[in-house]
Amino acid sequence: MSALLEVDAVSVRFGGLTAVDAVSIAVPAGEVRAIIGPNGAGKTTLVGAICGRVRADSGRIVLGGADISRLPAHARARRGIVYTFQVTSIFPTLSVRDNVALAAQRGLMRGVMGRLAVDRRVLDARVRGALARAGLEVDPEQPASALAYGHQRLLELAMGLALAPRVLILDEPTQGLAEGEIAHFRTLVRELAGTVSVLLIEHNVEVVLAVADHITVLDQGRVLAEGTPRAIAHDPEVQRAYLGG
Amino acid sequence: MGASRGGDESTSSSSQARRISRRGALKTGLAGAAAGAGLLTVGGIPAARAAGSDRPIRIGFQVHRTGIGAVYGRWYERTANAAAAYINELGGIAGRPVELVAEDDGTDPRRGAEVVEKLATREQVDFVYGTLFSHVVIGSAPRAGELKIPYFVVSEGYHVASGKLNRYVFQPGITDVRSQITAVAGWMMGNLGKKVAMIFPDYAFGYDHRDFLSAAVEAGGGTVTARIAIPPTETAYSKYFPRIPADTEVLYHVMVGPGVLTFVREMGEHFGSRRPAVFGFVDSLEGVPMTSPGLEFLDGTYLWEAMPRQAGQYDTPHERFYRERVGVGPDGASIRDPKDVSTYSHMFGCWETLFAIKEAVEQSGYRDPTPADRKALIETLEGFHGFNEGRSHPQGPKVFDGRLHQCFGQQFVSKVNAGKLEVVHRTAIEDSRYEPAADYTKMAL
Amino acid sequence: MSLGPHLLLALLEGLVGACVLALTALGLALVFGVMRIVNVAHGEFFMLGAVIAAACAGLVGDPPWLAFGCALLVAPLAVAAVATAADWAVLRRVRYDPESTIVATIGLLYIVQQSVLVLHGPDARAVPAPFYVRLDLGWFGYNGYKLMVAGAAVTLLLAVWLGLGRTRLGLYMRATQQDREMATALGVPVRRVYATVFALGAALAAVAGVLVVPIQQAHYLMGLDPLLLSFIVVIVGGLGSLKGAVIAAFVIGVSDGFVSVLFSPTLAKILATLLVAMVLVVRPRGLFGTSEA
Amino acid sequence: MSTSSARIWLLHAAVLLALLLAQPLLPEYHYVNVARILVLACYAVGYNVLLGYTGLMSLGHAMFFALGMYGAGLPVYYHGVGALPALALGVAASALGAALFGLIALRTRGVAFLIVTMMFGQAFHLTLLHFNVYTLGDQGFILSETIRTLDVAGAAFDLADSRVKYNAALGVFSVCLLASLLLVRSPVGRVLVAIRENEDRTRLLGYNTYLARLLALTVSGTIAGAAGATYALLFSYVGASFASILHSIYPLLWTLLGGAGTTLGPLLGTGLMFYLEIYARDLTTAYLVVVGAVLLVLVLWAPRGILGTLRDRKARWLP
Repeated sequence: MSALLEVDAVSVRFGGLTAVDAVSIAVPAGEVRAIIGPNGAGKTTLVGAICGRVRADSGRIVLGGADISRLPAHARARRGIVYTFQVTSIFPTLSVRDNVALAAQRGLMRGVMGRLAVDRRVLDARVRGALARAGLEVDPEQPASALAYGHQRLLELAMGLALAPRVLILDEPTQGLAEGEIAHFRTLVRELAGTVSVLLIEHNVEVVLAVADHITVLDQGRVLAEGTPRAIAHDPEVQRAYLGG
Repeated sequence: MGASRGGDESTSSSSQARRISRRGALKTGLAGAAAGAGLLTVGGIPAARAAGSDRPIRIGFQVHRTGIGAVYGRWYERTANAAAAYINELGGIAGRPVELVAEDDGTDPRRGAEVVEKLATREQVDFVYGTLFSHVVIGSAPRAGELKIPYFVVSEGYHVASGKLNRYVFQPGITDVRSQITAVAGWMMGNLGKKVAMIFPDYAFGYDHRDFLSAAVEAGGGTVTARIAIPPTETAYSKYFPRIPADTEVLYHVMVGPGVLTFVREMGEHFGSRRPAVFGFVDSLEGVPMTSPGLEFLDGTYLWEAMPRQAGQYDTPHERFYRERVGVGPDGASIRDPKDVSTYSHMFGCWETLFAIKEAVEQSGYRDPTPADRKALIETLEGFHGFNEGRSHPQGPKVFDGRLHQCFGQQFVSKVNAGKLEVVHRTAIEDSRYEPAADYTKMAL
Repeated sequence: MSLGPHLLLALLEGLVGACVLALTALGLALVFGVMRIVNVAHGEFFMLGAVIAAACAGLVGDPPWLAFGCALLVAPLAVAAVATAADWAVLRRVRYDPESTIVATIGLLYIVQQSVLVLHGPDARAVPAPFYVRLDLGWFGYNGYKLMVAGAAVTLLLAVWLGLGRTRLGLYMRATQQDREMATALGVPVRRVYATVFALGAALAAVAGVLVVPIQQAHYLMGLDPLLLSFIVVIVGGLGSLKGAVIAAFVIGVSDGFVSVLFSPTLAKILATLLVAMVLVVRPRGLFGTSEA
Repeated sequence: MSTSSARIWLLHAAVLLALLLAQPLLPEYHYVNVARILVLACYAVGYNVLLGYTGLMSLGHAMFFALGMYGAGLPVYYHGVGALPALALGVAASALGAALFGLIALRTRGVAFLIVTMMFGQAFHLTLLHFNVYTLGDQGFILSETIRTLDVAGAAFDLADSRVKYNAALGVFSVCLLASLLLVRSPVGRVLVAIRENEDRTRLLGYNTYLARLLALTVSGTIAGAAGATYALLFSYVGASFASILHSIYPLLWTLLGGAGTTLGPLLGTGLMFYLEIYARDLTTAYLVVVGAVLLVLVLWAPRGILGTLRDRKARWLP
């Protein structure tokens, strides 16, 4: 099977500490892949290395057959690797609309003129679409900082969607969301599956088991186990290390 | 230059309007406002325009109250005020009182031009006058030319005589650097030596010295052994002195700005008693007490002065009168505060320039800031050949070159002796002349 | 002058220049190190010290050492008071935000500088040294007081270094420098440490001003050049590293001594300034700076 | 076009139109003052692109102003180039200078960037002084003897005429203001604001933030250079004092006063400060105290400046 995203023996070291130790995973197109593991297992560092926030010390990252290990973060984002932050990282002083427009305009800016003006209707449509898909129903002209916490997380998600991702990295997306919002989120991820590869870092086991096609378990920077939700849920080693078994 | 030796007020010699104007001025001075009518005929001004024009002559005074020129600016202001007060005692200019409208330019060219603007258009002054630092002069002159307002500078820079400015800019009250150097270089080589090392600031003022002195030394058969340019931000100087070759006979120095004292002191520390002859420009020590700690090293060295700081060194009644009126004591310090030393060698220019304005106004029949009156004033001034020594020109007689808009005068060489500056030589005006490179009178008005 | 004495003078001037530089930059380095703020008014604190020394010389008069002693006592206290007032009224209120602090200290710079213009006047005032000895070294003479300034600089540097290492305040400062939040959690009175460090930095600048003024002179515009030089030293040495700043001061001071003697000094200054800027570009933490984890 | 967009363009058009129509009402003194303010406001508009919209504080912008000034002034002085080509040369010089400087300096950010700009600015100032033979250093030089008219499309306007100064200044200012408005309201402008708010996040949205910052610095330096070139041509003087550090602090002050990150703030701030200084000068010798006091007041009570505060409170639509 040819995977869309291949992580090949990637290691990340901080000083003497090896946060990610020769991790290899392969994610096919359209798969929802959950990455789980105890705190400090290296999950966020791993996805950081994938999207380019963190520099990998060794190993390769391949997207659609092309080695992107040397590309800077913005170039990877342009190729479709989209990261949504664990700690909400929106632009608080900009309006909700502008936040999403920043992401949505990315694909529209072509050439000098495209950088100075984009088709407003196309942009507006994309912004509305992303907001709707994320389930964020608020006044788009208000500053993002005025949103409630849960809504800020949805805004973060809308920004990720507006970038038209090929690989969408969701870092703890349900943290701080209300029950209804979590339900909407589950539906959304399942909708995305099939067209977008999703890398999901999540603590909520219920969510993971409900939406993931495949699960990778990390522990102390290494892959502890990999398999279907059912297999992982019954893996004794995983239960011992992670599920508190 | 005229031969008359005026007591109270000297006059320039060339203009035919002279007698009429003087009579008019005196009359007005005696009879006050009512005598305004006595002036109506002067210079052929139509009587109708002069009606009620006993308004004061307003002279905009562009002064360095802040910035690097502030030490000079303070004394320029005192001198200008003293001169204006004296002129008013004499009955004003053409019978009209003089009013100075002072404005700080921050010793900054941008602000200088803005000050000219304000003085000319908001304050509606008759003339602008007073600037010292050359970058402010050069920054302000174009606007003065555009506004067609006569602009009298007291700058000693060579820029007026170089022809770089415009027809509205005059320097009738102070000699320029080039003429000063030309005048004293001969004495220096004749008395101190012909192998000269120069130390000067690494910017335009220093370059004037470098270029004109080099030329004068070479013309006099001497050699320049070193040219040491000191960066404008320098605060320590000892490290530069080793560059002075051992066979140097004369060390020529000129510095400006707050670092000068350090410079002179470190020069003394470095050489001790084994120094070459030292000749400097007093610019380095203007506003600085000769008794400042460390300056004892200057004992036995020579300084150029345009006007001797020490009383009695150029002992004329006019000099005594002037010194008293500007409030300077025998050592060159303020009468009120002995620590407040004047910029004696330069500030007479403010006094003399105001009198030059007075003479030009009175002889041209200038009444109002109209194009015709200004033209008359400028052409009259360009026709001047000089100013006689007197209370209005206490530094000495001046030759005025109308083509250059620049005056020429005598210079002094003083020797430092126990903290006092003693004049050892006075140059003749002819010593300071050079080949003129410009002719403003050919420019359009 | 032959080469030997020439080099001797360059070395002597360089070393003394380096000490003066280190002395001037010390306060800035301390403030930047602990508080991570750039105090643009640092040069004005230096100038205030020099001007107060001139005022003391005017009031006390002879003997010079007495006036000098008064200045050494009064200047740091007065300048520290100004700094404390500025800290209380402004810096604390902008929460030591780096850019707000820069703007605020530019404002402070003008207020201090112009107040001195009004109160002290525009003149450059010479201040007598507490003692005067001209050392005749055969080929040339040298001001003995300059050597004393160098000695005082070394003493002060040692004092600050020991103070940082051995006192509780020093411990607090180091803790605050490393991690402000952690220090707060551990019970370090961070706000008071900041106020103290800012005042101390100002006092050090003032002491530098008093010590240096007899070999320069007091003038209301004298603050800018020491400020720029201090920046250079603190940057090259590494932002926040006292040791680095001292090493940088010596490298820069000594090389300036030689370069100015051998090459065009203005050109040397231009190149040195650009070089320093490049150091910051290539190694934003400076040559000896430690990176923030 | 949305209503807020129409409102924004209308506002700017109205301001420029008011400046155009105010001419007969202005007494001579204020007439030329406003011309000066317009030129200096260009400088602030350029500065604002960098500080207000990209979040980069520079203390070396006088370098770009001076590059424009000398880029225009030297060819006039030495080769008698006409006003318009000189303006173009000045703008080109500052654009090139800003781009090259940006390539180096933008490797840093925050306080380090600020100090690098200051160091380069200082080195540039010293360079102008040192190469005195060509630049005429601190004394500077005058252009009015070499160039007296502004030749546009065959017509020659007398540069000494106040009306020519005013309208030329207004023309350059309009171009700079509208260029800055166009930029900040464009997709690229939105990216610049995003960099100001959170550069890391912007990068992960797929933007090369280094290039965006380089663009901002180049535009900023070019506009500052246009101001310098215009100043040289209209006020006939070129001198090194325009490269001094004080001249770098001014646009910071003007921008902060008017409101960093508002398109019209720089004009408001420049105008207010210009007159504030004039009136302060009538009151005290130490009028620069006013500069210091305004900076402190801004930092303490109005960090967003006049228009920034107005926008926060009343008119969120202000660009």
